[in-house]
Amino acid sequence: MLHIVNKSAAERSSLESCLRMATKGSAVLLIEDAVYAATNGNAAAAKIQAAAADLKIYALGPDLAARGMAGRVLDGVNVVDYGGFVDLVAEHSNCQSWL
Amino acid sequence: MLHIVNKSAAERSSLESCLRMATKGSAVLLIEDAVYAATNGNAAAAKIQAAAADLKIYALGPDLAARGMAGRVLDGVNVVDYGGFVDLVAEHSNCQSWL
Amino acid sequence: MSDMDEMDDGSGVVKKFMFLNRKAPHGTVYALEGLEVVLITAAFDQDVSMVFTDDGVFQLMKGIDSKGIEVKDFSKTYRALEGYDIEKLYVDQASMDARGLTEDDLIVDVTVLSVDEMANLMAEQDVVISF
Amino acid sequence: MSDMDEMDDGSGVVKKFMFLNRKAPHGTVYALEGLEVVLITAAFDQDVSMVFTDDGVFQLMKGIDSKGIEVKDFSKTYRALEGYDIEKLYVDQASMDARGLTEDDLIVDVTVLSVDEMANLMAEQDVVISF
Amino acid sequence: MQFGILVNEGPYTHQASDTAYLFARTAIEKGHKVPRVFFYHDGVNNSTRLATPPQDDRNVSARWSKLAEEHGVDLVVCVAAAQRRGINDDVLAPGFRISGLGQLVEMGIQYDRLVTFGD
Amino acid sequence: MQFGILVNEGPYTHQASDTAYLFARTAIEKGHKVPRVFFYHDGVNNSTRLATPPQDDRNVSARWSKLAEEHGVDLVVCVAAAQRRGINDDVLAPGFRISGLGQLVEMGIQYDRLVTFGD
Repeated sequence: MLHIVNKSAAERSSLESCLRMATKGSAVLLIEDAVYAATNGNAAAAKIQAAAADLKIYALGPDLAARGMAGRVLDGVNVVDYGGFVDLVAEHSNCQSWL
Repeated sequence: MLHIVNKSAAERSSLESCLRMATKGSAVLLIEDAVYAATNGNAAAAKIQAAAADLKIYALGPDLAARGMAGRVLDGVNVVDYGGFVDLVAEHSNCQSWL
Repeated sequence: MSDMDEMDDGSGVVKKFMFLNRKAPHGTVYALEGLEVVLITAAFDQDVSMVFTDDGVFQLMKGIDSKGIEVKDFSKTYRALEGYDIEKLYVDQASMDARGLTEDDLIVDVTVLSVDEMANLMAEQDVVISF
Repeated sequence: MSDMDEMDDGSGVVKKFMFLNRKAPHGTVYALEGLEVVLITAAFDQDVSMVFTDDGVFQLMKGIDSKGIEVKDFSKTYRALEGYDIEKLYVDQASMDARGLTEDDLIVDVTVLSVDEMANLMAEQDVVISF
Repeated sequence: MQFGILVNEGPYTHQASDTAYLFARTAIEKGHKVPRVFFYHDGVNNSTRLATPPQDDRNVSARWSKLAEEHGVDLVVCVAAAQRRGINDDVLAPGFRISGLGQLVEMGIQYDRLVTFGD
Repeated sequence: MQFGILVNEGPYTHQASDTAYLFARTAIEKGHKVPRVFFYHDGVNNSTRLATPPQDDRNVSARWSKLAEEHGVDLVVCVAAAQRRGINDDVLAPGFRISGLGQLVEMGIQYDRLVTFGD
């Protein structure tokens, strides 16, 4: 299953809700303001790195760049473009957007 | 100063941001989904009760009733109606909505 | 809602639809407009589950009185779901606990699930729509 | 923006306006539309402070490249604020720390304030508008 | 006392416009003045006369119009925000007018309080 | 593969509609099909032809219309949500049509994936 999160973990609890319900081996894609959680020095970084042990974590590159964050991505987070986003949806049998 | 918070503390960080910046003696009014924080058993109740030592905490009664929460209000929280909301704005020299 | 009784897309396919309700009522319209989608989906004879988690559990509170905010109370609609053959209602135990709620506080009978049970239920769905 | 140079409501009153920026750029429009209000307020010769706290500090990041999301990059507008006599720019130390940011990461010169300093600054304003 | 009100969200999706309306109506009932309400961001969507909500629901723009008519409240819609979102003079409900952000700043300068409602 | 897309937010205030558009366009470029996009909640506000955003900004409804024209994407606006928010046939941009929620459910039944974009 693919989980999609689009809000900053500093502003909303949706990342936390997502990580609580994502089963081992599933994928989490961070888009829009959610990409901040996948950057060095962010308060949510430890949460993401702990989650990366059991989940595949992705972040949308164009959203990172639009926020000046392209050079700060955490180790273990896979950066994808919109094509990669489409591939992730296609590769997983279902998806959930944590709005 | 009057601080107004309108989002659930379980969903957003705005209550926390507000409490961090509210100076001693100022007032905090919880409206809309923010009223849940002022109810018994809610995870944010301890935060509200701790804050009530230094701040005056208010909750909008019609919003509590609309959520089935009228009978669950924490001790130390003052319930006001829309008239009381208007009075609070009038009584304080300025206000800030933590959107 | 008799116009919904016989909807059919002609394919005969039955998929598992989960509606994940995570928002409190009244602060936003998602709870109300979400109910509209659930009712229509059931009219298509799909396998519908409604899940309430995070602040979504507040949608099912007893004793809602929305006259003071001059907005319609739609909470009784949850009681009518059974009449549309929507019988799979689940709430998240942890979300109930974090809000000091028990099943007695809710307007309908529900099945309470652990996080692991919720997660597994979600993973086996064909379509998940979240409000 | 020369049409804004001579705005005047006729009263001669100068009030303290604080614009409190709490939202990240691009995910929502508040940062962009908030800038429009700040510029107009300065044109009325009011005493304007801009404060960046919580995710609002991200508005001032260097190196923003929004071509990939096909949205306008407005971050250079912050550099132009000085030209409109908007010189009181404050950021919240704790918000910077929680995001691993230092002043070197920001596109403009700012004054870094502690929580207590921010709180006192806010309390002395006539008008606070938050985006 | 004179209150200025800023509404940053549209009708129905968020409670903000409802709360702002009830605040304004109550303030007027208590003898205060609400000379102007300013609609910014998605708040401009409150101003359309084309909305036809279900009969058992409130009509958000119509009750703003009624407040304007009965109490002389000036309902101002931000022109820049309106243009982005498809609100123009052809679709405005009674009592609304489109103008610039200076009208918002004036509320802050001239009135005793400015209260914001939004998401 | 066939993707259905659900857009729950209006243009400009939230990035959701932009992300949905870029996702849809990219999916089509990669050879997938996007037979229909459904606009619900404030998402119905994407469908107005009256928006005139600044020239240096994107025109959200116009580029949805272009996608519909070039690739046959069916842009469906929820009738109940549209009525609440003042969207009707008179203001629809090219390629959009107003219909019921059944069109959303059909996407879930008939397509391989349903992806939601919102606030």
